[in-house]
Amino acid sequence: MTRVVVDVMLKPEILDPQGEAVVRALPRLGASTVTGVRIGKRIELDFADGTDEQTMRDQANTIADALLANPVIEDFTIRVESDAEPEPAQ
Amino acid sequence: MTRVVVDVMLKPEILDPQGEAVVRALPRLGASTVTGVRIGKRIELDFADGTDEQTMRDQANTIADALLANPVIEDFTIRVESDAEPEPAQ
Amino acid sequence: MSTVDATDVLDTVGLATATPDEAQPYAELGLRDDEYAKIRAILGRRPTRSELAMYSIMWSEHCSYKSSRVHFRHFAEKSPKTDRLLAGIGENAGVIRVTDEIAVSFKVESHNHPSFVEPHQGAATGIGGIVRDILAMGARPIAVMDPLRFGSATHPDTKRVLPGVVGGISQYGNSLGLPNIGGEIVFDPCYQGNPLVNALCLGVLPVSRLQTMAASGIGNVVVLLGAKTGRDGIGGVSVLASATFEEGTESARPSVQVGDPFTEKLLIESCLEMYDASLVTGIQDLGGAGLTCALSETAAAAKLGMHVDLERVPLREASMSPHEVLASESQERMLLIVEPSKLEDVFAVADKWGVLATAIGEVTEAGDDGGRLVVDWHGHTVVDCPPGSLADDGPVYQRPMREPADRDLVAVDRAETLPRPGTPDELRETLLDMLASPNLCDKTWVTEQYDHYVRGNTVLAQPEDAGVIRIDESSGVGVAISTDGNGRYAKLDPYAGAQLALAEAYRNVGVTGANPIAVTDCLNFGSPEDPEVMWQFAEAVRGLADGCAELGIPVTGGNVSFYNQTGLVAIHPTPVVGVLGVLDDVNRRLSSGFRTDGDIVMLLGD
Amino acid sequence: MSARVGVVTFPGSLDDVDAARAIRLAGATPVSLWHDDSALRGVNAVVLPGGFSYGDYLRCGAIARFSAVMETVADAASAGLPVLGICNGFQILCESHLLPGALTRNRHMHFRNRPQAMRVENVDTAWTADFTAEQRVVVPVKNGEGCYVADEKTLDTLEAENRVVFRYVDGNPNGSQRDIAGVTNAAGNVVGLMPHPEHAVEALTGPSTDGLGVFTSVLAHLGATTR
Ligand SMILES: Nc1ncnc2c1ncn2[C@@H]1O[C@H](COP(=O)(O)OP(=O)(O)O)[C@@H](O)[C@H]1O
Repeated sequence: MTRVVVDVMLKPEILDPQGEAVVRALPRLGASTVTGVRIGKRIELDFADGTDEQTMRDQANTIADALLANPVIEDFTIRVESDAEPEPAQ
Repeated sequence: MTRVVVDVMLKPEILDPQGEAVVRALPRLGASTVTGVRIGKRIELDFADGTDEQTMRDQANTIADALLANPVIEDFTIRVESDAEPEPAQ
Repeated sequence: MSTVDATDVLDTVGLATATPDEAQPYAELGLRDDEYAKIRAILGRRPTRSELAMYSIMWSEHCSYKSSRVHFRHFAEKSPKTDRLLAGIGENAGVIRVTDEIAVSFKVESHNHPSFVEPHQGAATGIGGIVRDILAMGARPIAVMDPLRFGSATHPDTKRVLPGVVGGISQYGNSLGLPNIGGEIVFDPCYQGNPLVNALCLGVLPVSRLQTMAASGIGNVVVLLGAKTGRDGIGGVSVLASATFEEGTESARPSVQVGDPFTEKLLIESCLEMYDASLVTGIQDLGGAGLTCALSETAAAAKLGMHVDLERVPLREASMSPHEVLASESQERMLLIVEPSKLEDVFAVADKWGVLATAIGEVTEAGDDGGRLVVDWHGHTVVDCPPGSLADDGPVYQRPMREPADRDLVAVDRAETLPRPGTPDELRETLLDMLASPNLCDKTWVTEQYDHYVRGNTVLAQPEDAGVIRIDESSGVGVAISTDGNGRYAKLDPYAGAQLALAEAYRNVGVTGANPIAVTDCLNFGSPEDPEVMWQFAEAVRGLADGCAELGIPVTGGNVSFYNQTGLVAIHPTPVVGVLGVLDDVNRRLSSGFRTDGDIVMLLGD
Repeated sequence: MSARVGVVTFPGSLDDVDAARAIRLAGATPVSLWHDDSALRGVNAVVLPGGFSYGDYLRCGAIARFSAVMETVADAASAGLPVLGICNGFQILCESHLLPGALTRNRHMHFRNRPQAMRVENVDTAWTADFTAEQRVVVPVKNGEGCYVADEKTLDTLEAENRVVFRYVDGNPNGSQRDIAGVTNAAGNVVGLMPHPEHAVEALTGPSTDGLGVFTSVLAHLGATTR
């Protein structure tokens, strides 16, 4: 367990033209029940083996706050990736 | 529970210039234990209330495959967001 | 990793000598029986896996020009005499002297197939590749152009391909700070399954800064500069990775090359700084054939040997095997030949720009046999061959040719039989239809995505007939370039079609006030194994060479792209011709369009 | 001695040569500054030029903000040194919080390059003194992420304090809020704008020579403050 994931999303009040473009394209795909799309970033930070969780969290927080997200327009969340991976597509 | 999150990441063997640029910038932030950074997309799809889970999954799959990810260079994973939100940053 | 299979065993020269009968997948790598036999004869044994990879790459159509080379004698024989040509066919790009002190380098190249698979990255890396060719000559890249051909404008796949291609060119070219000063966008159903993405780059250099690819100077150090090496685009070669060759099919899927324009920009600046400090003896870009091509061409050009410790190459994936490192098409890399005393300075410049620089080998003696290219992998020799056998002695074919059977048929369908607008209303209608047609309509929606202004020397760009760039601010000297090509004309008559493309580009350059002096060309054709395509090719080359002789300007370099077809159906033969002209003072350039009310309109020519 | 105006080169800067030319044509001496060197070499003003610093990876200007030179520039700016950020330079100034707001992806999502008309809204900054109030100027715009955003309160403050320096007219090329093309800090010495005045300094190569005014302005400003 040496990976921290930082999710960076535009603040709700900031316009997301990419997300809107996806919404506009949805009817063509027959995905009519989707009501909104927001596109942000998923950033995977790999740490040296053996780094303890608190250090990872602290460093990830520092990096995200200073560099990965721009507080004027973005929010971020941090999560230490558990060994249980998210289920793959299909 | 009406949100599906699609994570799109470059395939492992594909060059990620963004991630590399961030890695090179980290020492200036004092984050010396980070060994690798990969930058992908996190896409939040909001569904109309009451959409059943299988429909959400199927539609998310279709959208991800056709629109959100470029299968030549990217992989994606889909996850129905549980009510337990990931812990927010401070 | 418990089972020991063939892939775990390093195939060394020693092993190859000891196991002469091991079956090798040469056919899967595109080598014919007689070609494989010739490789064995050259080596006096079977090739190692790494050698087989190298020969299959260097002897491919793309690198060896095995089908086209015999026709190029037309360019050589008919080339007009000029003392302006400082580097010509055979170099990375042509170099033409403009004034006593200043020269320019320019060349057009294709990236058709990668751009169909992944339009954005394919087109982006196409720009990256041609820019490194120009950089390798000692020039600072100063402008790009992009002649493009797509299928029908209304076809759904064009919706995928076109925005991707334009986006890739825009992203890569803009990020490098290269103004885009022209190009073409042509729609025709014949390009539906095989779009053409050609890219031209122009560079400028002081005459004294001209570089060579030759790896001269025994004991000089071979330095790899730029990005790390990964499993990019090693398509066909990955059949070598499987124990049984049938297994190879899945891993044989090439990995798409992703361009990193930021690294390329740093590569440009660091190379230029090294040239100006005279730190480089020889230099070669790494293009489609990666290290294989750069090592063998630089060694062959100097007629010397080279020794490389391949494990020193910085890798993106540690598990790569030597043949993969040799075949990798990772972008944004250059190979330098450096005197040992200048090595520290080279590293310092690279470090200043944040670019990786790694000494990977050295230049060795010629010996009796003209030198050997020896590649070691952790101390074991995996390649030991004459570099010239890779770079220069590839197969050359006189492919069969036949005039296409349908030529008479096509010719019967004459323009004279088309209905003509008779009334003013019909005339108006025809004019509007023409203006609205995808091939004639305004292209601003594309060209707006390109930077025209960067570096501040763009005198004319879109929508002018030719791009004009100032190359010297003090004197106002500049150059004009135009690219043109018409596959429909060339299909009717490839000889005349090539000449019409040349004539159009020549006129486009001329109308800016420039004096045309040099030509580059990208010859986009179907399969050379089809005698009818081969005939089209031969005719186009002959036509272009005759046209250039007539106009008194030399072909200075270019590129051949074969196998542009879908199934058995080839694209229209599409020779794209670029002409470069000189303006002694760009302040005297002429732009197109009516300027002043009351001016008299005249038609020149017939 | 003519004024010395520094031009910072970051890895990936592109319009540094153009900025230097504009400074020269305006009558000052361009001085190159290097991202990794905190020395300002005695310059009287600084230009952060356009381009793709660090490839514009992650976010435009996000990585450049942490360069050695930006620390000194930030300190000098708060002490009154005139600083101009053009395009990528504007993005760096916002990322550095020397200017409010942020530059985001163009609404139409394309890179767009065209001659663009703007109105000079504030002629009291260090970089606009040579323009006349409300002057209409045409200079090239070229960006993919030039859409200016800030929260309503910030926007209102900018308007109230007359800190919108340039505003797009005859069409908004990227969807910027309130057609904002450029803004200044409260003191008026730091200005950032998306369009490229340095590409409009010669009739031969630009759509106009309107951009020259930005560079002559700072010379006038420096002349007035040193006198
Ligand atoms: N159609 C052509 N006309 C003239 N010269 C050509 C043409 N095609 C290729 N050449 C020349 O042949 C040489 C080898 O071409 P190429 O393999 O494309 O070079 P590179 O190794 O730089 O990719 C180059 O000098 C190129 O200019």
